[in-house]
Order: sequence, then C-alpha cells, then structure tokens
Amino acid sequence: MNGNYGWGLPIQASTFAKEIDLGIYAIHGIMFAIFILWSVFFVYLLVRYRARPGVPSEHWETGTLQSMIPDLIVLGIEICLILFYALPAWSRIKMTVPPEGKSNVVEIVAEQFAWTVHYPGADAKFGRSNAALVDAQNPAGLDAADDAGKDDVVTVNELHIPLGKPTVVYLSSKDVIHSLFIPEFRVKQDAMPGMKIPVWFEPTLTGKFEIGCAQLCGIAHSIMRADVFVHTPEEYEKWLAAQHPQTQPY
Amino acid sequence: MSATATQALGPSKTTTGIPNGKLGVWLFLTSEVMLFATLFTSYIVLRMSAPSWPRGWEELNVPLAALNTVILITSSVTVVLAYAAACERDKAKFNAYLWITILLACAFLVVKSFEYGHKFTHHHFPSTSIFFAVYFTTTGLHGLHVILGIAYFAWLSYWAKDNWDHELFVGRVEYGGLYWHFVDIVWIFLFPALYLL
Amino acid sequence: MTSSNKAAAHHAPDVKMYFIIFGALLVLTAATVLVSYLELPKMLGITIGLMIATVKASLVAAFFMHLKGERTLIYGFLGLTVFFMAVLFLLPITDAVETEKNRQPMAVGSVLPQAAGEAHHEEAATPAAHEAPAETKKPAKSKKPAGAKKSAH
Amino acid sequence: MTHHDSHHGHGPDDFISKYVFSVDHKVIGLQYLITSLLFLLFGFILIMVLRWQLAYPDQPIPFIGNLILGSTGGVVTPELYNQLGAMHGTIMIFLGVVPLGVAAFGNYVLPLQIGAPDMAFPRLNMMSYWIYLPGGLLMLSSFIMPGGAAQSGWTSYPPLSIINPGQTVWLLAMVLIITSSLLGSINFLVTTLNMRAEGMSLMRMPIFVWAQFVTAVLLLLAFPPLEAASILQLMDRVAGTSFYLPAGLVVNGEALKVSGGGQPLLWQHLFWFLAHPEVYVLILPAMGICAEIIANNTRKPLFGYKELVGSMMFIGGMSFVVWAHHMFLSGMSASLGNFFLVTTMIISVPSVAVLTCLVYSLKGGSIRFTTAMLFALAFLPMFGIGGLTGLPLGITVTDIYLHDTYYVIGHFHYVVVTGSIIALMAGVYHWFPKWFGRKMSEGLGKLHFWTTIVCMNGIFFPMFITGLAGQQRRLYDPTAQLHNLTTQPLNVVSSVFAWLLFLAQLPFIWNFFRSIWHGEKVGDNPWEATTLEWACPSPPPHGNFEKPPKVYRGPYEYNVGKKAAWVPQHVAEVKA
Repeated sequence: MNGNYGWGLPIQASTFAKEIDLGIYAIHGIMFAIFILWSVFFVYLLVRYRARPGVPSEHWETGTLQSMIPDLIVLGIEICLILFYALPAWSRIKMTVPPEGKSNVVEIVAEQFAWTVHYPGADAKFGRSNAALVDAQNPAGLDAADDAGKDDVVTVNELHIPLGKPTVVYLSSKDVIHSLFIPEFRVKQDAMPGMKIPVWFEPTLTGKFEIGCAQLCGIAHSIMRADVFVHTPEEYEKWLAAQHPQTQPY
Repeated sequence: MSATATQALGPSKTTTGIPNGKLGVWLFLTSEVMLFATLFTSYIVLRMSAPSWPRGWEELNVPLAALNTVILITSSVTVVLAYAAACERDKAKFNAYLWITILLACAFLVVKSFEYGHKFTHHHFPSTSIFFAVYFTTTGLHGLHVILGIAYFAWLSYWAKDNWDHELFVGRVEYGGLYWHFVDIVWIFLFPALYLL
Repeated sequence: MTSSNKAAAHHAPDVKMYFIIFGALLVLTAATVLVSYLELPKMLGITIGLMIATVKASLVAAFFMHLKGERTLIYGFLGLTVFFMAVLFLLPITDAVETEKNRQPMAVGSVLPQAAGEAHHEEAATPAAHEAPAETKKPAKSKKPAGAKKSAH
Repeated sequence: MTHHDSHHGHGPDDFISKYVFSVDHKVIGLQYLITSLLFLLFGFILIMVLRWQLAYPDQPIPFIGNLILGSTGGVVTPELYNQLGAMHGTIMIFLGVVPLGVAAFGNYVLPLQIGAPDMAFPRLNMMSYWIYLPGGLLMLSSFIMPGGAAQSGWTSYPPLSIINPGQTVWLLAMVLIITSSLLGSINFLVTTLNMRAEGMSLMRMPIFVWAQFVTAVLLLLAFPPLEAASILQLMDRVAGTSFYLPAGLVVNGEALKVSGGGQPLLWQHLFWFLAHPEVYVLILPAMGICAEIIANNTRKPLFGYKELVGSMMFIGGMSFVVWAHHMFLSGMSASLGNFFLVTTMIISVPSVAVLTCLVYSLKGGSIRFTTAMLFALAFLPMFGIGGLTGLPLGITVTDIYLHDTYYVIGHFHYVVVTGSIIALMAGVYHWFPKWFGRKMSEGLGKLHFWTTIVCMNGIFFPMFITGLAGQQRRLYDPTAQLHNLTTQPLNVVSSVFAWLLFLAQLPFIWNFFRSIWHGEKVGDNPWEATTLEWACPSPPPHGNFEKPPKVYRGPYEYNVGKKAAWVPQHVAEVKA
C-alpha cells in the first residue's frame, strides 16, 4: 500500500484511524469557519472605519458579558469537543489495552537507528533476554537457558502482524527516546528508556506500511525507518513457521 | 556612588508603601522557593520511582547534620538580633551579632566539609547512586546559598563602618536577615527529608 | 534618626520573643531527630517529620521574617508561589505514581556498573525487580550501589 | 522634591559609564534592542542553511557552500543539521524574542509609561544585561567548541542530551541567561508596583505595562525550575550522576557506566513547566504592543480595558498548569493527559478574549494605516491562525497523529513569528521616534511589511500540509522516508520563501540605521498619543521627566466626549 501518499492524511489502515481523522477534519472545519467569519468582519471594520477627514472616532463600550460572546462560543465548542470526542476516544485508544489473550503481542525495542521486533512465537511466551548476550546474531539478547525463548522470532526493522485481531506492542528503548510512528495506523507513542509502554492498534488493510521515528534520537533520526507487513492470518502463520526458531550459538 | 533613583525616592515614599528593597528581596525569595521546590520534587519523584531507596541514617551522619541544624537556627537568631540592634542604633551590639552570624555560617560550612570528606573517603560520590546524587546536589546548592549569605554579611559589616547613618542601612540589614532566614528554612526542610525519612 | 524610621517603628523588635522562638526551634529539632529513632512505619514517619518541619519553618517566617504584620501584597506573591509550588509538586508525582506499572528494569537486562571484564559472565544479571538481588558468589570488586545492598523498603 | 532636580542634571558624562556600563534604563533598553536584533538575525541565518538541507537533501550549497562548510564541500552533515536546529530554537527564543520583547521594550518604555525616573534597581538592571551578553556569547561560542554546539533540540531531552556532545556549554549559557531574566523580572515588578507616578492607579496603567507585569511574574516563578533542572542535567553530564538516566542503558553496543535510577520524564516535566509560561512570555509583550498601537492609531480608547487586563492575568495564572500538553505521548500517564487537555482548553479562552477586544477596538475608530499599525493589524489574523491551529494539537486524540510533525512547527511559528516578531517590529516603528527623535521612513516600512507578511505565510502555511501528510519534525533528510516523498516540493517552497524573507528584512535594517541620523526629525509626540512616554522629550534626558508627572485619567482618552481630539494622561483638566 506504500506509495499512494498524497498531500492530505494517509489512508486509514487501522480501526481507530477513522476516529482520529474525524476529529482532525471536524476541528479543521471549525477552524476554517471561525477564521473566515473573523476575516470578513476584520476587513469590513478596516474599510468601514478607516480615517476619513471630518469623521471623528466614537467610543462604544458593552457589558463584559456581551463582549465575551465569541469567547463563550469558542469555549462551548471546546467543551463539546472534550466531552463528546476527546475523552471517550482517548480512553478507548490510549487508556485501554485489548486483552492479551485475544490479541497478537509483540515487543519492540527501539535503539539508535533500528527497531528490534521480538515475537513470542507459538508458545506466546517471551524468552528472557539479557543485554550481555546481545550481538549481531542475537539482537534481542535471548537467553538460551530459558526454554520459553526456544520458539521466539526476532526481526530487525520488520514488523509482521496478522489481520483481524489487535496487535499489542510493548514498546521500550535501549538508549534514547524514540517514537513509534505509523502514519497509516495513526499510531504514535514515545519509546522511553526504562519503561515498557503498551501501544495497541488493529490493522484493517493488508499490505506494507511504513514505521518512522518521531522523536529526535541522534544523527540518523531520519533514516530510522521500518516496514509493517500486514498478512492474512494464514499467511502470517506460514511466515511465522518459516522463521527458523531463534537458535542460540553456544 | 552616583545618585541613583533609589536614593532619590527613599523607601517609604513608594506607591505601595513597601520599600523597594524589601519588595525586591521578597520577590527574589519567591524565585528561590521555586528553585528549591524543584529539587524537592525531583527528590520525591526519583525516590518514588526507584525500586529501593536507603533510609537516610543508613548512609548519612545524622548527629553531624543535627549539629548543623542547631548552628543554622542559632545564626538565624543572631541575625535577627543584629537587625534589632541596628533598629536601636546600638553599633557595638550590631557588629557583635553580625560577626557571630558570620562565624556560625562558616561553622556550618566546616561541619558540612567534614561530612563531605567522610563520604568521599568511603567512595561515596554523586555518581555512586541516585541517592547520593540527590544528596550531594541538594546540599551542595544549599551550601552555595550559605556562601552567598556569608559574602553578603561580610560586605554588610564592611559597608556598615562608614554608612551607619545611611538612609538604606537598616533596610539592607533586614534584607540580609530575610535571605538568611530563607536559607535556614530550606535547611529545616532539607534535614528531615534527606537524613531522617 | 534614619529616614526609614517608619521601618524601625513598624515592627519594634522585641528581643525577648526572639529567644522564646529560639528555644521552641531547638525543642522541635530535637523532637524531629527523636521521632526518626522510633522506627515508625514509613508514611507515618514522613508525615510527622514534615509537619514538624512546617511548624519550625512557619515560626521562623512569622517572627524572624516579620511576616506576621506584613502587607497583603507580600502575602499575595507568597500565596501565588505556594500555589505554583503545589502544582509543581503534585502533577509530576501523580505522573510518577501512575506510570509505575510501565516502569520496569530494562527488558534487555540491567547491567550494573561493575568492572567490565569478569563480572559479566558468571553473574546472571537478572533484572532485580523488587526484591534484593540474589547475592552473587563473589561480590564484584567495586562497591555495589547502596540501593541494591540494603534491604528494600 | 529637591532630590529630584539635582539628580536630573547629574547624569554620567564619560563615554564608558554613559553608553557601555550605563545604569540608565534607556541606554540598557537600546543595548538589549541592538543585541537581540543581532541574535534574531544570526538565528535566522542558521535556519536558512538548515532549510537548504531540507529542500535539497545531501546536495552541496552553491556559491557560499565551500565558504561556510569548507570541510564537507558545502554539504550539511547530520551533526551540523542537528546543531543548526537546536541552536536556531534556543537563540531565537532565549536570546532573541524574549530579550527584545521583555528587556528591550520593557526597559525603555515601561518606566516612561508609568512616569518613573528610572528602574527601581538601576545597577541590578545593568547587571542583568551584562550577564545576558556573556550568556549569549557563550551560547554562540559553543559552535566552535570541540564536539560542536548542542545537538538535541532546543528542548534537550535526556538521555540524548546527555549522550550527545555540546550540551554542557548550552546548559552553562542557559543558567546565565536565566539568571539575567530573573534579575530583570524582579526589577520590572518592583518598578511597576512601587514607582508609578502620582495618580497612576493600577487600572490607569497602559495595557503594555500590564503585559510586562504579567510577563515578569511568569519569568520570576517559571524560570527557577528550569535552572534547577539544568543544574541536574549539568551534574549528569559532568559529575556522572544519573538524574535522568534509567538503569541499564545500552548505547551503541556497550552498557553506559551510570548508577541508573533516573527518570527522563522528570526533565520533560521540569522543562515544560518553564517552557509553557515561556511561550506566554513571548506572546504577552506582543499583545501589549499591539494594544498600544491599535489604541493610538484608531484614535479611540481600547474596547474592554478591564477584559484585556483580566484575560492577561488569567493567561498568566493558567500558564502554570498546562505544560504537559507537550507530553501527551511521552509515556506520561493517560489520565494526566485528560487533566492537561481540560486546562489547555481553558487557557485558549483568554487568548480569544484578547483578540476579540483588539478587533472590537477597531469598530468606531478612524484608523490610520501607519507602518506600525499595519504590523499590529496583521498580528490579529496571523495570531488567530496560530491560536486556531493549536486546537487540534491541544485535543489529545488528534495530537496522537499531529504530535512531533511539521504541523506543530507551523503552529508555533504562526504564533511566534507572525505573532510576536511582527508585533515587535510594529513596536520598533512605533517607538523609534521616542528613542531617536526621528521617524523611520514609511515608504520603506510598507515595503518591508508587505514582503515580510507574504514570505512568512509562504514559509509556514505549507508546513500545515506537510504536517498533515505526516512528515515528522527534525528530520535530516525527509526523503529517506516514503511517506514524505510526495510533500517534498512543499519543503522546497518553504525554503525558497525563507531565503526571500531574509531579503525582505534588508529594507528594515537599512531603514533602521539610516533613520537614526537621517530620519525625518519629529517633535516629542509625532503620533499624538496620550500615554506618558510621549510626555517627555524624545530622546528623554537622564531622569526622563523635568518634574514627576501627575496622572489625571485613563491611558487612552481619545475624544471621549470632550472637545479636544485627544487628552494626554498628564494634562490637568481641560479648560471648558
């Protein structure tokens, strides 16, 4: 699906993308309306009350309440936006994480200029990892002693997820603050070192999408990208099986 | 000293009736309150998010700190007595109390240097653990303020010799006192927070 | 007399009061130290310690700093500062409390600052979640951070 | 008031204490003016180089490329790109707009407007400039330090700011600048409260003085937390502590030798605790200047003086509880996100109130379109766009998508550049006659106005489109990511307009310096204004007023029911 980016918002490829876009379009609609009204009134005032010889200026004053009508209108709009849109959507998107039983759980560890993705494999349990064992063949530092890690799969800069069920990503970082940003899914969450933050999204389209880093993380911040492959469930199982389980060179 | 605006107006002829200097010192103290409030917030946030945090007396020397607290409280009293002496125009008593205050402040620093020296010999540096980082930074910044206080009082005692009847003299003694009481209040909160909790 | 006699007469310093306050402060200091020796439960110890400190601070502020008879403008600025200080305290601390569940020793292993060489292999640096880490066979050369040595809360 | 007369005539005479180490608020105001305008220009040059890299990634800069970047053959390296970005932000805010708006205009105009002979603490005033200047020069010198200038954004988030080179000098310079601003704010507050002319009650003070008053309170109470946070970060970098470094950081391969236990979020909280009041420190003086100019050039009192004052104080108060709308997605707890969502929406109301009052002030006026008025009028719609685009960023849900994209950059530049900076330019055109006794040329002024407004919109409006398309901010090479390819032409458009904006400033610079000596000579009150600064000769002598003025009425008495078209504040009752 890459490549069909235009000047507007990218295509909506996750369940809550529609909700976020609704908010963006609605707010921009309100903004244009307010701006147009104010501009017309502003230009009218400039033309009507420009300095003309012999026409003195006359002061007019209104009660405080009457002068605050535009502010009350803006406040009313904002209260509606908060109550009916922001609070419910925020609690749905950020504050609740779908149950791990019914969702595809993945661990992403951001580091300076790469995304290490760690899949629990068939047993849905993550093997213990240890920084001391991190090297080229073992980017996630999987500990061979732990049997849960036998069927784990580790990919770098590639995230493979199945369609049809939500994916819960446990996001953390090795060194500095990065930010997982998937434009098509409308997902963005800072990867904070020392914290493991759950982020969830449910894809609605299959295909290849792009992950970018949205927080300045050093000199190669702009080339720290990765790809998301959304497979149909069968394709995903095939892909998972094809990955040889992560063997630990002794 | 060129005739500046402060002399022209004098303290009691200001619009709000509060002398310029006093309002200025109080504003400076509010900004200092925010400075130390930030250090306390950082201490609390770091302590609450740390998996384990040693109790104050396990690492630090409480008797020495208690002595320091007594020293600072006494110096707070002697400074206010110096201000009282300045109000009653008693030059000898003023000089005596001022010098006691300066000596007590120096004693505080000496006790503090013993404490730091003891820590350094035991390889406890700010980089050893987050507890020592907070301890050294907070008490270090407080110590810096004590040094600033000593410098002000030293200048005040030198300036008092030939400006005893200067229009702003009593005010400047009061402002020094206000600053010093603030430094004492910071230590009053610092002592239990770091050593006893 | 100095022209700021208004300032002098304003709060005639009565020396006797200063010595009473001095005594009270010393007593309260002793009380703080004694309370800490009682090995009270943590939260109770904190609240008592801070209450005593607040009483001492208000004594110093009210009498030594002559805040008692001060003008309302100074109270106004101090009130504003206390409000902003409260905001500066409460919000970051609520954040620290609420993100506790996300905070965890590094998934990729928490490497304690030790001599790089030999300590690596034999010590499985399992992330010390909340209990004291298992004592290793041979204590690492440099002193472990104080936090890890003593028992947790 | 015998003191006063002797004081008036006694001003310093030798060159050093008259112009360099002067304690006269007017000279210090001009020193701040020239220094901050130069810093603004330097910060602008930095971003022009950066915009070349954004428009044409990895291609050498023609003509001057080898001159300035000889070592790399004219190509902007990633390290230099990050330095340019971080230093552009730092210089423009802390060394450019705040000193210009608060220190330059505040120092010069505020004492005049309240009828004071000078600041409350003249020596402290001088000291604050002479701490600001070394702070600024130290910040500039960080470019030639080993490791270069700061490279982790003007927000210097740890752990990146602790791992990256160049941040130590940035922190030291910041501590100096913060100390200078603190001393300045104490001076402003005491002067405004204590040294007002007789009869100048709080509700008779001009709006500009109110704006500076609220700004000084913000500076006084918001800067110390950043000073403490900077000291903690300085300890992290120099003394090896780990206030902001959690345990177990692995930086390109090996573990970081730190004791751990730190919290990166702690820095973000403390930094934004300052930085949000800071952005109101940027905009409040601009609002004050626009209010003065609009009242003067519509020849009528401002609409809703009490509402304006109330709104400014409400902005000042609320600005301390909104800071974490910068941190909705930074790992902060989501429920706190809701709290800051609500406070952010509340604080947007007084900004709308100020705009409403200023636009309503035009109704019923007889508007003179001087250059200063053109700039002040342009402030209204431009700041309107800036404010409105803040709405989707303030709402938590839409911020998920728009956070850290070019939409954010468009938003805050519309507020700061087409908001504060053009208002400050308006202030220069408006008060120039008071400073030098001569007027700046209106022709060059109008040329400067129209070209600047067009170029500014040309730079920042495309940023909304690139932001909506998802281009992240601070990208060295946007074309490295597929979703930014289609909006790359917009980056070129912004860059071209940025370079044109530099050309548009040349008439202003020429006009400014030529008019000091060759501008059209004018009397004490060329704009026929009623506020007190026009009651003293221009340029005002040392001690400002022959005898301290008395104030009889509000600041903007333009033909309010009396026969005279306008009645200055200090004139006694007009004879029937």
